[in-house]
Amino acid sequence: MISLETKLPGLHLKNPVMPASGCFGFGREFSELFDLNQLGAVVIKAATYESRYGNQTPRVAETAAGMLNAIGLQNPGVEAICKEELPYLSRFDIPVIANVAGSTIEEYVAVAKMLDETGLIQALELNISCPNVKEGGIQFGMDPGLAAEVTAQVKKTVDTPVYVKLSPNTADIVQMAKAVETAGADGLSMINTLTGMQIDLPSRKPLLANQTGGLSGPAIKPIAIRMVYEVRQHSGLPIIGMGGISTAEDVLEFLLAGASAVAVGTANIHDPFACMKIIERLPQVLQKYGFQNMEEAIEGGNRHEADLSRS
Amino acid sequence: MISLETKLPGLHLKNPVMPASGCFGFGREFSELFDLNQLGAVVIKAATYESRYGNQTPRVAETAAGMLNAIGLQNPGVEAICKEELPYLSRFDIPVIANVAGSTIEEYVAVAKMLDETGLIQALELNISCPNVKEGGIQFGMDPGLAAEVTAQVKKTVDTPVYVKLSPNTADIVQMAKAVETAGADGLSMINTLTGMQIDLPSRKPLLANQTGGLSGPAIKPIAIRMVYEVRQHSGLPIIGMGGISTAEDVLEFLLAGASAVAVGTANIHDPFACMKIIERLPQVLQKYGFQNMEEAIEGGNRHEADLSRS
Amino acid sequence: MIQTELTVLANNKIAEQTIEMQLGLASDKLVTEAEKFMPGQFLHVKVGEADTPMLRRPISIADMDSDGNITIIFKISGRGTDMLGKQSVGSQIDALLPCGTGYPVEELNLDTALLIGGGIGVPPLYYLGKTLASRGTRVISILGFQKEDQVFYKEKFMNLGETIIVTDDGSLGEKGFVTDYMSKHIAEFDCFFSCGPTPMLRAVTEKLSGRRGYISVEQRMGCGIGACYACVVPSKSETGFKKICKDGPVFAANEVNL
Amino acid sequence: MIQTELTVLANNKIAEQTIEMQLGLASDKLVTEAEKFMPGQFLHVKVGEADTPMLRRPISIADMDSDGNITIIFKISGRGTDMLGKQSVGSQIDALLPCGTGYPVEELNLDTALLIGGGIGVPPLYYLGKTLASRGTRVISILGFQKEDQVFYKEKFMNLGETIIVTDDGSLGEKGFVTDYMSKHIAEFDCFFSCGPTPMLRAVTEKLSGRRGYISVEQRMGCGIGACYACVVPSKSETGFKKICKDGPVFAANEVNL
Ligand SMILES: Cc1cc2nc3c(=O)[nH]c(=O)nc-3n(C[C@H](O)[C@H](O)[C@H](O)COP(=O)(O)OP(=O)(O)OC[C@H]3O[C@@H](n4cnc5c(N)ncnc54)[C@H](O)[C@@H]3O)c2cc1C
Ligand SMILES: Cc1cc2nc3c(=O)[nH]c(=O)nc-3n(C[C@H](O)[C@H](O)[C@H](O)COP(=O)(O)OP(=O)(O)OC[C@H]3O[C@@H](n4cnc5c(N)ncnc54)[C@H](O)[C@@H]3O)c2cc1C
Ligand SMILES: Cc1cc2nc3c(=O)[nH]c(=O)nc-3n(C[C@H](O)[C@H](O)[C@H](O)COP(=O)(O)O)c2cc1C
Ligand SMILES: Cc1cc2nc3c(=O)[nH]c(=O)nc-3n(C[C@H](O)[C@H](O)[C@H](O)COP(=O)(O)O)c2cc1C
Ligand code: FES
Ligand code: FES
Repeated sequence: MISLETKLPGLHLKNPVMPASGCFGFGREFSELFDLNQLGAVVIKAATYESRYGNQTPRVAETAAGMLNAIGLQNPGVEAICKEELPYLSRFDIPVIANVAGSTIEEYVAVAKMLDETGLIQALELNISCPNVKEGGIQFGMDPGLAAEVTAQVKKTVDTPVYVKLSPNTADIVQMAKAVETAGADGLSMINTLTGMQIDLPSRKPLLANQTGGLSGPAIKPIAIRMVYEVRQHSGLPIIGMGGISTAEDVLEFLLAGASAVAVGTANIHDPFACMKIIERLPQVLQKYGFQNMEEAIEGGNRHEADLSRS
Repeated sequence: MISLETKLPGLHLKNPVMPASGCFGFGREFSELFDLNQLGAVVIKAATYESRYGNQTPRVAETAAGMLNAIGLQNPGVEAICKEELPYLSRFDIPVIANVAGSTIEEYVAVAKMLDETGLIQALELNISCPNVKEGGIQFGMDPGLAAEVTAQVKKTVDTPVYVKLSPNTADIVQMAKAVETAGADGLSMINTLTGMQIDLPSRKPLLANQTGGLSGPAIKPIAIRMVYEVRQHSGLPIIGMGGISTAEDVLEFLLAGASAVAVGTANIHDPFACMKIIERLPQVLQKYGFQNMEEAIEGGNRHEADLSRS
Repeated sequence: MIQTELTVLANNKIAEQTIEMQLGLASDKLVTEAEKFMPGQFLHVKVGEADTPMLRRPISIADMDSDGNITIIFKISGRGTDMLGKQSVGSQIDALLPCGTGYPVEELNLDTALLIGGGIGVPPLYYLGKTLASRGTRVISILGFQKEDQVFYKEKFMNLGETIIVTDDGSLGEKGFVTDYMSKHIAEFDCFFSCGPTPMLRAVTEKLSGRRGYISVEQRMGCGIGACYACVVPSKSETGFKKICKDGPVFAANEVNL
Repeated sequence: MIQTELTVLANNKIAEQTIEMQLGLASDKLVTEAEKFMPGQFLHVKVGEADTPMLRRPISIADMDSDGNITIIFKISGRGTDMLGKQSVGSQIDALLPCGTGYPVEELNLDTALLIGGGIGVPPLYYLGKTLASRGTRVISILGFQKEDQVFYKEKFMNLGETIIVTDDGSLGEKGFVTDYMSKHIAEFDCFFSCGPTPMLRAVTEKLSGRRGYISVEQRMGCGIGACYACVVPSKSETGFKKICKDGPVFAANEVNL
């Protein structure tokens, strides 16, 4: 049996598959369906300092091989998360990654600090890329200077490894990656959703109450793969890859592109057992394509820097 | 019977549906399948000054509800196009829009001038957004200053109305639109493809010879709709909307988002009769949603500037 | 909650664009589970292949028989319901079930219940009415449809008790809206139950404000299990939202803001 | 070229993961058209619904009967061919046809033809061989497969003339590659015809360089009608590319660079 073990800063994973932030709540609902211990890790819904109610409804729309969401960072606030959600998750033997959002650098720092101090999380994921709230961090995700600043400030404050979650809504993802790498990030999560919209024909206006929403699902996988591949050429940081993963083959594609682990988002929403199915099939898929373990797959991408200059 | 007529600078269209550049060649193959006179207009494959051979193969890959292409601007050069293709197309009673690409501002200007001087085209479309060749214009499409400069230079040289085709690979599409508007563009075409990649699992490397390719098809429609909507709020230029259109409902969605006409790309590739089918059904769809003519649909989007600030 | 393949046992068109479908559970073990399914709960159904279409569709339980077979009634209103309606007898349908919190029939001891349904809000009220009637409650139903072609289950509701059919154009039964015909029974019921489009629910709860009642709320959903926060409705008591797919779709009438 | 719905008349598994499918044209008018279909031409087939999967699949004409029915033979190698293989008798398949330029059989007057095929390159050679044989040409076939399980149409080719089956592992016929068995007939043929994976075509054309021959080239396609420039192959004579879907898939062996 092929071992799926993989290691990233702060994270010793039984397997490289974790649910993506926001698509798994705080794990409670899924724990009624299967044993969370089978996951590589859990990434929880974004935490902000105060509780947030999120956007008006409708909050989701269906698109071709994808969906739009504009949840708007609804969450009970970091204090409640530290008190109620993290202790619940700590009963499972899997790393917990806490997703952090904020409107100001101070908010990011304060939230990260509180999460860090619980001792119940193994990594932080800075969500500088939520497209669904004006003050939800995307301005940090579009400006390399701000991204570096928030990363540096959080790093100064916490001991837990910090992953920065990059936004694909940028002309130059490599520049963003390098900025947060220099600022001390321990790893990258990529990609968050692309900003999109759907017009409701009967009402003649945007279907989502928030007008725009984040596009996720298989539709965006080629963009995610390209970004992971590009960043891998120019940054040494380990990458948690995501964007449209719904099969074990997709996981391997991300590993070959340059990711060291992956997160599954939208697939959980149409199939709550998606992570389980992927984890079950992954060893066969690795074997089929000639890999004995995760390391080989991670190192296995035929990436040629020279080639890239052609593109 | 609902009239589908619509007018844009230089273009008096029987209906708002035209094939998108690069997905229809120079019309010859399609003219064997149906009467091109039924189209709103024809947009021809990008012209460069010299002939170009394009990229190595494979040049296309299939993705979820989309495809990647890296043709690389293969074309016989502007001279051959002016001599052989435009005279052929002039036998049809439809406007011809010539797509122009180049590596330098001088090349754009020279190509535009030659096309303009034939008197056989009704509009130029500046392709400052081809992601598939290093020197294919995308640098112009990512830098508002360069985009404005190439627009201004071409405008100075030609009489034909100039549409600038915007790239979605940017963090701020509105800024790009405003830059070319100020520089004198008569209209906008949007969007071109998003840069993507697919990894071929057996060979462990990018499937396309060019590594990256442009993502098109229904997968990208939500991004295109969002960009058209955003630009419509901030620019008075007429927009030829495109990105994933495959049904008459999609056309109406683009009109409500703010487009005045549309182009159909990838749909032609899987169904050569796509434009015909869309044009045939469009009157029914307009009627179903309560529109008597194109103008009502174009003006019909419930767009509220105030609302947008929320997003 | 479980994820399972249901077998299509029957597929009948019972009104314009309206399908009644009977679905069978795969195993006896599930049938035992099914006895606990409550009126107001729903199935979250996946049609098509893999990611096409992407999202599941919520469809209410309209009836259950003693073999644990589930009846759903749905209107063909888009791509997903169109594909669902084309499933032939014998084919398999992937569903999460039972989803959400239903009507608290076990806790209620009612003399008279008033059911007020509109369009595709009518189906869950049938299973509710049947359950209430079997517990000895007198059931009065006011059911609204656009026009005659769209009316279904008229006889079935009449078997449960007094039933008023209302159509927008008066092509069958009374003409107008359900809210126009509530006054007649206003004094009789202990508790009302309403399901239908949001504007109807708003009108009903307004007219019956102060009365004990339950409403079933619709919203576009993602996961259907309470994890993605897509399907919320503002709560009246606390500041914040309730999740329709988990805390609802049934709420006490004074619990949420429509 | 036309776009039409073809009716599946037969669907048989003839080797491991390999399907032989007979397709009928809808009208007599099309049947008349079909008489002009040339060996080497292909169908560009759309499977699935709307945009899933997105692109058409090119599949060669493997045979035609006098009623204008088309035989295709394909290997299940991915999503599209898998869906195609599941089409039951009676179902309809959307195809563009005939695509491309076939072998110039009408212009050739050959005594002896050597056909060299590999794997899924074998099907078009059958229709070619049959056509050549019917015109009085002696047909010698060398057909390569991975292993015994994958061999198909052995008897059919033997009916056309001498046939050498080669498998990578020698599990049926000769062991090795088709190129190992060409020398025996090297003096006998006027013209060779080869279709198969690019490495095989490369080896064949190298070994037979200077000899008159035709090869059929594969490439990932978009439109299949010559409009999108996806499917090119470098031309030997001019600097530039030929379109496989329009100028090919059949090229003179010295016309293109593999
Ligand atoms: C708890 C609950 C119970 C329901 N029970 C029934 C029932 O018993 N019978 C019935 O006919 N309908 C019922 N509906 C409505 C039903 O879910 C929608 O009609 C259906 O989802 C439309 O899908 P579509 O593919 O036909 O439409 P599309 O327009 O193609 O759907 C696109 C997306 O929007 C969603 N959507 C569209 N309309 C609605 C709607 N009215 N409510 C929720 N989501 C919507 C779809 O689920 C899908 O995600 C119920 C809805 C909810 C929330
Ligand atoms: C002119 C021509 C004639 C052909 N004739 C036959 C035939 O008679 N029998 C047969 O079994 N196969 C034939 N092929 C190969 C056949 O087209 C592919 O096996 C098929 O497209 C694979 O599709 P898929 O959905 O199974 O694979 P997937 O991997 O899911 O396909 C993904 C994409 O890649 C393309 N693709 C994958 N492999 C190939 C390939 N080898 N050649 C071209 N495109 C490919 C697909 O068309 C699709 O666009 C022919 C190819 C060409 C170009
Ligand atoms: C409903 C929904 C809610 C999400 N919420 C969050 C969030 O709170 N924080 C975050 O960083 N990303 C959030 N995301 C983005 C996902 O974590 C992921 O980056 C993205 O969806 C791409 O992956 P996918 O295509 O597998 O869904 C959300 C996505 C969805 C669909
Ligand atoms: C095969 C292919 C070739 C293309 N070539 C060009 C081109 O030469 N010039 C250009 O401006 N856009 C080109 N495009 C982009 C399309 O014109 C269009 O902007 C894009 O594909 C989005 O529309 P769609 O989703 O309908 O395809 C090409 C697209 C495809 C798929
Ligand atoms: S649909 Fe996901 S929380 Fe209700
Ligand atoms: S596939 Fe489009 S030109 Fe050949």
